[in-house]
Amino acid sequence: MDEFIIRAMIAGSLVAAVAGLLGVFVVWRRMAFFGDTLSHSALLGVAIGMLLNIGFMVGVVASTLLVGIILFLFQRQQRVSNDALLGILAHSGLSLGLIALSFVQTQNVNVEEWLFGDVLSVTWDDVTWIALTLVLVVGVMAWLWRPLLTLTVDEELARVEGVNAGLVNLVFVGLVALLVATAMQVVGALLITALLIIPASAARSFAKTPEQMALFAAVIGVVSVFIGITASLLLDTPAGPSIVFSSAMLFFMSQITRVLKAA
Amino acid sequence: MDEFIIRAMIAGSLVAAVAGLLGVFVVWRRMAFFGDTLSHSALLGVAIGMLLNIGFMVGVVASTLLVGIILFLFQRQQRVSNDALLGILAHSGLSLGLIALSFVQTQNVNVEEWLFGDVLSVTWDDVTWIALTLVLVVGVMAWLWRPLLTLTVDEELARVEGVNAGLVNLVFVGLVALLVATAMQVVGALLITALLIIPASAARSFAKTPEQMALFAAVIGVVSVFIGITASLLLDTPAGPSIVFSSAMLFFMSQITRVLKAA
Amino acid sequence: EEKPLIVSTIRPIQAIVVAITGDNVETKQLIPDFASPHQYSLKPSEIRLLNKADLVIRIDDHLETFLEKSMRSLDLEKLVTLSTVKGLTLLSANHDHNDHEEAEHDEDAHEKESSHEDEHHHDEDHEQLKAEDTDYHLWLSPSNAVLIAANIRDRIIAIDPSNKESYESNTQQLIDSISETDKAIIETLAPIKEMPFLVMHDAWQYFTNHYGLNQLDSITLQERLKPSAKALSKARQTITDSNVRCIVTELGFKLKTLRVLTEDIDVNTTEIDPMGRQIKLSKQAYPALLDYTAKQLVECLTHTTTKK
Amino acid sequence: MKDSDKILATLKHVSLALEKRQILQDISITLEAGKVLTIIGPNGAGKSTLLRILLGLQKPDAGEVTRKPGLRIGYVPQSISIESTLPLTVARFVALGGKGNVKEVLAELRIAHLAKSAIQSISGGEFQRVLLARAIMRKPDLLVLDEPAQGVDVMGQGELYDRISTLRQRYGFGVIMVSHDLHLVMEKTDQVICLNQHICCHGVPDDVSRHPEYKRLFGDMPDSGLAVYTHNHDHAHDLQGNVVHSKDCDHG
Amino acid sequence: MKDSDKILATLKHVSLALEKRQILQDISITLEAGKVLTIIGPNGAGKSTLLRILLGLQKPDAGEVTRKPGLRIGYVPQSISIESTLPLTVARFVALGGKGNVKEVLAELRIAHLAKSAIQSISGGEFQRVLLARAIMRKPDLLVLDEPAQGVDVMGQGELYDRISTLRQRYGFGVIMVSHDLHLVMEKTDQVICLNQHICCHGVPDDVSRHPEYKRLFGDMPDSGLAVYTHNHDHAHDLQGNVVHSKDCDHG
Ligand SMILES: Nc1ncnc2c1ncn2[C@@H]1O[C@H](COP(=O)(O)OP(=O)(O)OP(=O)(O)O)[C@@H](O)[C@H]1O
Ligand SMILES: Nc1ncnc2c1ncn2[C@@H]1O[C@H](COP(=O)(O)OP(=O)(O)OP(=O)(O)O)[C@@H](O)[C@H]1O
Ligand SMILES: [Mg+2]
Ligand SMILES: [Mg+2]
Ligand SMILES: [Zn+2]
Repeated sequence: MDEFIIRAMIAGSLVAAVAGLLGVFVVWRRMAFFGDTLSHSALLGVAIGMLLNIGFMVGVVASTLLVGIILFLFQRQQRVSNDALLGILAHSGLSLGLIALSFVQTQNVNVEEWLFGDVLSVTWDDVTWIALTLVLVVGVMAWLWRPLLTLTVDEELARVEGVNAGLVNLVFVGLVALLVATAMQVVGALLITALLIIPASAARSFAKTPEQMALFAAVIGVVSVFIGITASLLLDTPAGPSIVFSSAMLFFMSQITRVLKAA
Repeated sequence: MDEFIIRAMIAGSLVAAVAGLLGVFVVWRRMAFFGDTLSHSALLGVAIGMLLNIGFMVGVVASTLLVGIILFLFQRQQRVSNDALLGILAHSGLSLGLIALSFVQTQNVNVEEWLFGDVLSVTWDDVTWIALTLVLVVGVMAWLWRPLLTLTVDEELARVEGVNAGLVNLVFVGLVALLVATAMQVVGALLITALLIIPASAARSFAKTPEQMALFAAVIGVVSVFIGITASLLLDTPAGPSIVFSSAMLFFMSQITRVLKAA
Repeated sequence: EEKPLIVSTIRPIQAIVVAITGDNVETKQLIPDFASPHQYSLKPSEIRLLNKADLVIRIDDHLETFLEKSMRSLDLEKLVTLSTVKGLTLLSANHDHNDHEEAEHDEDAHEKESSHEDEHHHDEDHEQLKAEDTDYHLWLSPSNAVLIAANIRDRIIAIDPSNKESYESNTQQLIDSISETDKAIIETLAPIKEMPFLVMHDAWQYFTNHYGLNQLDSITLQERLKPSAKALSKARQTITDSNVRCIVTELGFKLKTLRVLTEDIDVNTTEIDPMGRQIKLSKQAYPALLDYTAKQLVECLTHTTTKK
Repeated sequence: MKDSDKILATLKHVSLALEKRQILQDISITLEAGKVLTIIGPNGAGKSTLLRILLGLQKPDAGEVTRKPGLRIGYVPQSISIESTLPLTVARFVALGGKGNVKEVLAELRIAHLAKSAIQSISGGEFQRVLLARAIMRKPDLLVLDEPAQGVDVMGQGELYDRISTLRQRYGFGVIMVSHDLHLVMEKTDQVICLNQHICCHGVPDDVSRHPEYKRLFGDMPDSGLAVYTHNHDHAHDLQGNVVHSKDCDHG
Repeated sequence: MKDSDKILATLKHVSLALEKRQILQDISITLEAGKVLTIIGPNGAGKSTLLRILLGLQKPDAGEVTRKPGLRIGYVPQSISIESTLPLTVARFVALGGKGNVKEVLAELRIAHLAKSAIQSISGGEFQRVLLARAIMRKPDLLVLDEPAQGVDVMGQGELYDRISTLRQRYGFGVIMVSHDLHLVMEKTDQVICLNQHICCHGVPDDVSRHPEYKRLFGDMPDSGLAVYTHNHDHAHDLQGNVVHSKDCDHG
């Protein structure tokens, strides 16, 4: 097998597994569009990076953190729901980015680069880098799991029981941002956002516990990566979209299974 | 003043006003990313239209309707929340569209055309077309308002009280889809999605009744359009993003006002 | 024995490569004509093509942005980046047409350069032109094309010395043909040399610069961004004030903006494809691209406007 | 008025299992205009589920549900939660229920002062009254109440049952109600059903409270300090006044 | 144990206004280990808000809230709703409260059979027991209960108050509780506070129930069929046993 396929499978599986782990919380907390929001506002980072001449990456990381912090601050006061907040941040970030870009007099900014990425062109360096980030994410999640779950079930009850809601929320938002920012550059925002929510939603039909749901989500994600890349190999379709589409198929199958089981 | 500015102001205000009207429901029902979902899956429509050689528009309208119907069907069974459902539809539509496009070997398809649109290149024909659609939307909303509001407050109570939940939900989804599909081609998906949610969220801080919130949302939207286009004229910034950004500024100002009022 | 495989990224490069290689080599164009070089995801078959290729020829990693990643795992030996060709005229994307900056690459500079460095280095005596500020539609200058052809010839000979003579004569034919076309174009363009025209997206400055045409400020510099209301207003002002006769746009590109720009103004519009995708691939494809560009311009600038 | 006209809704042999657990088994009930039917039973007995089946919100696995065509229903669910981004006053919330005099109905339930409060900000007991106000304002033919007095203060509870009783006499609507307030319920009710997955016993309150199954379900309540109130009624037990016992009621 | 060690939490002169309406005014209370303090009062009196201030979930406009450092609190809120996409069994929900024997605690509250049910699917009264199970399993120093018996069936109510009483004696935790079940509450409580925006009266149950302000708030309840249960207690009224009346308690 070609080496690039192996790299793609490894990188894809790693991202999918960790996305499953974080994705269940993203779904429970109704933050489905968090990834989209980050990738949209990454454009602002790109523009700022160019304007200030500090390079892409610094700008992207800065804008991602900024979005995370604003989200965290607004979540504390509950007049705006999570999804609307994400929508507002996504669109204001994107539009501000476009405005800033219009002052950067260059032709070579690629707005869509962030969206599509390319899992097939992952390098071994990327794989290492992803693996390291993901080890970090998984490690923090192991520690965060219980308080985060308690918080997700009911925030007030959790706070009374001694969970530091502010800290836990902040760390969680930071982890998702880290995952998205890392994976976005490698596999594209489309793929990472989809892997956050689609496997998690599919897993809901089979899971009886939160841990099961996370595990199933990870498995479904990894399976999607394998199916998608294999399809891409056999049918010569673009890899990223094929992965997303196979996870979507798994989701729809899970829903049909559930309906049949109920009847 | 140039005529194109006048047209942009008229088209923008019309869209903003109606987006305010529908946007409040979009926010209340946690469907903030409905516009994004439609525009993402519009790509699928484009691809299908090209594959079957039936033209863009037919494909886009078809895919929009399809998304509307799937959304409607899934909403009835509550295992997947609205935002996750929208995310899944958006990403599976987009990826399927990309896959389909990879088989269309004809023409340069500009994915971003849908995203960014251009309010400055609106023609008088477009204005007429928008106006007609919007009259239709407003007319239907006048009839739909009360049952839809009842349903939004609590679905079961509404059903017991004789509201035909299925029909009302379907019509509402159809209206939003119609607005988005119409406006997307003229002003771009970015602008229309943003106008759906940002003014509505900003209006929340001042409104005491649902109708007030819709009215304020419409007003804030129209004001954003005027500020944005004026800024584009004076500061040489792109028009669409300027409109979105001014509405975002109004939103953040509304939040600050609220916090100050509370203190 | 298999023929060597040469992959070029976009149509104009492919045109030059085909002219040089004839039938001695298998050639493939990587990015399909329908796709944009800025946004493309490689399919597995295309990555295999890249891996299999003996030579991969591209403009610059700032043009074929999506390629950068795949290139990293590629053998650098077989990668040709045309923007680094010695002696090439490079123009700034952020420019004023009346006093554009030029920058040339010299020997030291691109020896230091490795393909995945973000910045190109220039000697002190040249004005610094940052990579992301460079306009990479560089193939539309005939003199650049000649240098590029020579460079490609050398690289091909390096991998396939056996057909050296054939490559050399093919290249000479191409260069001759380019200079002939060049001369013809200078004559064709002479009557319109001073006539002002506008472009919607600045893809032609290499061409207009080479022939000394009167291209006014482009309306929008960025392919992806919509012009502001101010820019549109100003452009409309410019059209009437400077008596602009023609507006040039890329194929199928921002037609609606164009419509707004030209409504109730007497001005011609024309579509030109800087990639020459509708020109049949042949030994003459590159000169034909130049010729086509010139004819479209002349047509647009000399025709009496059809509008009321 | 014919007898069949008085019948508002019936359930016949209704059964339901959810997630492989039997929730309701072979339930038949008839609701008549002007009558109050109370369902009592332990937690998890299936009382709320029964109401939801009656209302058409849940499909039974077996059995038949009929509602008189055009029946106006006022419903007070056991709990609902309202989206916080929706600016809605109490008065508006009530008005959404249908046509009617909102002010009057709020005043009647002693929550006139809340008319302009945000529906999300009022207290639990206040919300319960608001729900009842919405149900009553609809001038329903049938009132379906799921623990209507939940969280309502002591004064309010008595008042609330009194009011339901008065209104029923005034407008002649039928009432089906779930309640744990035995002492209050028994007084104002025409018929009682003890439910625990199936109907354990039913009849007029006096008879039911003397029934052995009833005692088994609710005990004699000696140490809870609560004596079931027995009112002195003088009407005859004409309507299904016989107390029926079907099966063993000791579940779970 | 010193006296000051027994003090778990205090509120001093706490006031709060929300949306320009006064909700609480000048409230001072002290919670002690091993004692049960019950707050009674009409709907909208500010009882839940007072608990939320005590728990630090709501900031008062004025006044001081102190909690003993490291205080373990078990809390049963008046209502919560749980995201439906979260697969969570009852047992797991309880276990999230902290360390402890989940099985035992579920059995004690007679909901062992629900251990594997989805938390979103159980009935109202069952959910109330689950909340209490979670609070108790934490082995708290202080139990904060907001209408814990809401929707719980008649048998269950008695049991529930009995259990709280027993556990308190066993573990010596303090309890603060809001309840409308006067008859049950009065029996098991050390101290009662009548709240209606401010503290109208407070003291031991017997004294409070004889207090004119109490009667004004809750009436003599002649026609509600409910007599306030007066138990025969023999302990002396040593701890703030005097009944205090401050201001006029007739609000809205
Ligand atoms: N969707 C569901 N899936 C599985 N079990 C369910 C579902 N809904 C209800 N149940 C179970 O059915 C039983 C009956 O529930 P129901 O709400 O009707 O009880 P109830 O009699 O109203 O109790 P309460 O007095 O506590 O309100 C409960 O044990 C509950 O756990
Ligand atoms: N966020 C808020 N904004 C405005 N008013 C509020 C808010 N929260 C509570 N209130 C009001 O404060 C008063 C006290 O509410 P609280 O929930 O404390 O009452 P309660 O004594 O617990 O009543 P119940 O017995 O009905 O539970 C109520 O009248 C309520 O309407
Ligand atoms: Mg119930
Ligand atoms: Mg309360
Ligand atoms: Zn270009």
